[in-house]
Amino acid sequence: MSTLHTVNKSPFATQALVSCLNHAKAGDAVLMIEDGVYGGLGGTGLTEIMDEFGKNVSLYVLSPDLAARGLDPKRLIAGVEGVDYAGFVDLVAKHDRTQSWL
Amino acid sequence: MSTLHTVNKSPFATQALVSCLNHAKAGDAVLMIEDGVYGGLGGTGLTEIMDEFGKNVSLYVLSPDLAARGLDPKRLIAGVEGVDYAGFVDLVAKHDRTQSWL
Amino acid sequence: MSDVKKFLYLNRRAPYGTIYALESLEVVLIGAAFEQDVSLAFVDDGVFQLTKGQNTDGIGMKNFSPTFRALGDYDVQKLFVERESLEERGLSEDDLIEVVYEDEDDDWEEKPAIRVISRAEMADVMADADVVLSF
Amino acid sequence: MSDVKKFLYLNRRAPYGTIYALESLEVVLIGAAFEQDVSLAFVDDGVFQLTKGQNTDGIGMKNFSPTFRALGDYDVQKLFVERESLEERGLSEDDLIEVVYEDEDDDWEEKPAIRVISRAEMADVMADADVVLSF
Amino acid sequence: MKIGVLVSEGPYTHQAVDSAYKFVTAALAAGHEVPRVFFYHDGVNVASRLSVPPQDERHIQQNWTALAKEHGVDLVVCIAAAQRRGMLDANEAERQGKDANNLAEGFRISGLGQLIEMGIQTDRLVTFGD
Amino acid sequence: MKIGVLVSEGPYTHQAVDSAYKFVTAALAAGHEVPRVFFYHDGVNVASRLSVPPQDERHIQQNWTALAKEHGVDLVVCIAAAQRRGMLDANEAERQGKDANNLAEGFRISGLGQLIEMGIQTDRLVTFGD
Repeated sequence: MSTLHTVNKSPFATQALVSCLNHAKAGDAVLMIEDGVYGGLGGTGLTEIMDEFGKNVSLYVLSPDLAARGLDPKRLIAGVEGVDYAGFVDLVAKHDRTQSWL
Repeated sequence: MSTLHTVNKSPFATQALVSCLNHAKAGDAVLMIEDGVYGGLGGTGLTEIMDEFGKNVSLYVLSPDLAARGLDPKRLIAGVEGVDYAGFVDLVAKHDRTQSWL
Repeated sequence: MSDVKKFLYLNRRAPYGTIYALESLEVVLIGAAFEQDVSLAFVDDGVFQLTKGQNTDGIGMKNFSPTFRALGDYDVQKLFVERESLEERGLSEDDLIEVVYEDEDDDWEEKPAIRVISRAEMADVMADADVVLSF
Repeated sequence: MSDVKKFLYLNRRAPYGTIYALESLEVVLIGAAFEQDVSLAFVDDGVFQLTKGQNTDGIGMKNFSPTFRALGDYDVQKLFVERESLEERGLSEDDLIEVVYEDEDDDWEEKPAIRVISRAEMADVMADADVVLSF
Repeated sequence: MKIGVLVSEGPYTHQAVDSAYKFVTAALAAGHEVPRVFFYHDGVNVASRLSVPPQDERHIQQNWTALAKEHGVDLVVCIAAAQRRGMLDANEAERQGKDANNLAEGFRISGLGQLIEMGIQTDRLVTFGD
Repeated sequence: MKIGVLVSEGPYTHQAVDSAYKFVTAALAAGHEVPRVFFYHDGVNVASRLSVPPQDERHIQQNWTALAKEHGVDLVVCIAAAQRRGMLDANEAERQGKDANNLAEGFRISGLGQLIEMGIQTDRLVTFGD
């Protein structure tokens, strides 16, 4: 039993990503979409906390949203994986529930 | 020449209040309205930073918004003043420009 | 899977600044008729929805706080409030309204529906849900 | 007061997740015809509006990034970007698109319209405006 | 697998409804069923047939209407949220004494019970909002 | 003093338009002029005459219409934002080939130039948004 969490807000603008990570359990997945993809960026004040949570939780970004915002996947924190919409659907199917952090 | 800044978001949800305070100049006023009134609450992790900025900047909350949210004015950080909509209008007139931090 | 699903209503936003708190409550009231296992979670600014003494006369909006107190009559028995979210906002359980329900398994005794729990326990509540509706 | 006012367009939000960046740009383009003194400020997530290489093919939305590059043709000469906001997001000036204008006071030489300035300087820009439009 | 979708924000202003559209398209392409999409809060505004976006932008309402027609997805607009925001079908307009209506083909107005029912009858529920 | 007001969010969903209404009322009561309120982004949705809020809630559109009538405030809805979101007057509906319109009395549709003009002609400009 595990949860797919989705986050669609920039972590520089709102607390949604941090709150999500504080409630995610080992084995859960966090998919960053829309403005949420900025959460995957390396070299920011958030990188350390993301590295820490990444040990227990699988971290994903929605690649089309990353590309729209002009961010090269090379900028992503190590361990953050890009998926397309089909991959999003697979993550929804694979986990027992989806929880949106709006 | 001075500015009235308005903030309408909870400081626990978004970065708007902190960003506003980081750009306000001595002699400016910050009016917290709508969900922004939570920024006036004492006894939180934000109290220290508010105390610090309160030395140079006048801090206000919109009282009708505070009452709507069930917050007693006694809970406000020392130095934060309540105003009604008429007081809001006076602040707009008194300062040279109004800048909204949305 | 049994016929009854566990519905979790996740409330993370303050009241009045946006309509989400009010329209979430409308879903809960309608949903109560479906005889599912219903829980409400109040996390982050969502805890502000339950503060005592809300008075909206000055802003021209409807005060929907009393509707929370009526939830017990709709047999909604579980309002989970996160302790850390309260503390970060300088609040305690005393600042919250009372919501009670009558426990049919215990001679219809009135019991509090609001349960202040830790963040870790809140994570367990979330992980136990079949359907999470976020507002 | 002179006939010309200083208009400041304040952009604090990322592109695409919401429409504010696009609709702000629409105001700037219309406003350019009014011959006022126009400045654009990019603060907080607003700096993301100017990143190079935006490609919206995968999300079905229009890429409006090229419109920023056309601002120079509308005689919009001042796009102020806050250095601290860039740094907090792991970005540098190299990550931003180029916007140029032709300086009529300097033999129509092409000059960069984007100026990366400190937070303190940004506060000065804000305090110098007559009208601030926030998006 | 049966996947239900909740859309909580309006068209153009937030990306939510675009994300939902891409997601539903991908789910159908992967062989899943999407029996219903429920529009709540400002999401009800997606259903306006009066929308006239610029020629070079996507037409959000028409895309959903076409999707509903092609794949039989039930597009339900919450009646309470719709009334507040001025989204009416012909019946509702008559009942409320209004002289016009604006609901597009492929959408229907119904109650919040349809959202709960979707939660009960689907295997997954995904929310797109602000 | 002349005060201009920009409203950037729609009715009921965000408090912004309620705050703006209270502010304008207070400004007029204090003897200031509010020559114009400009509705942009989702703010254009305030102008729908099809809105039917619950009986025990404020009627946002009707309150603005009454304010405009009583105090001569010019309520301007941005045409570009309005077209995207399906807010049309009779002329626009005809021009766009739409079979209905929904703009309420007291509001008029015009261009973004009216926002800039408001900025130029007023002493203060106050924005209410999200």
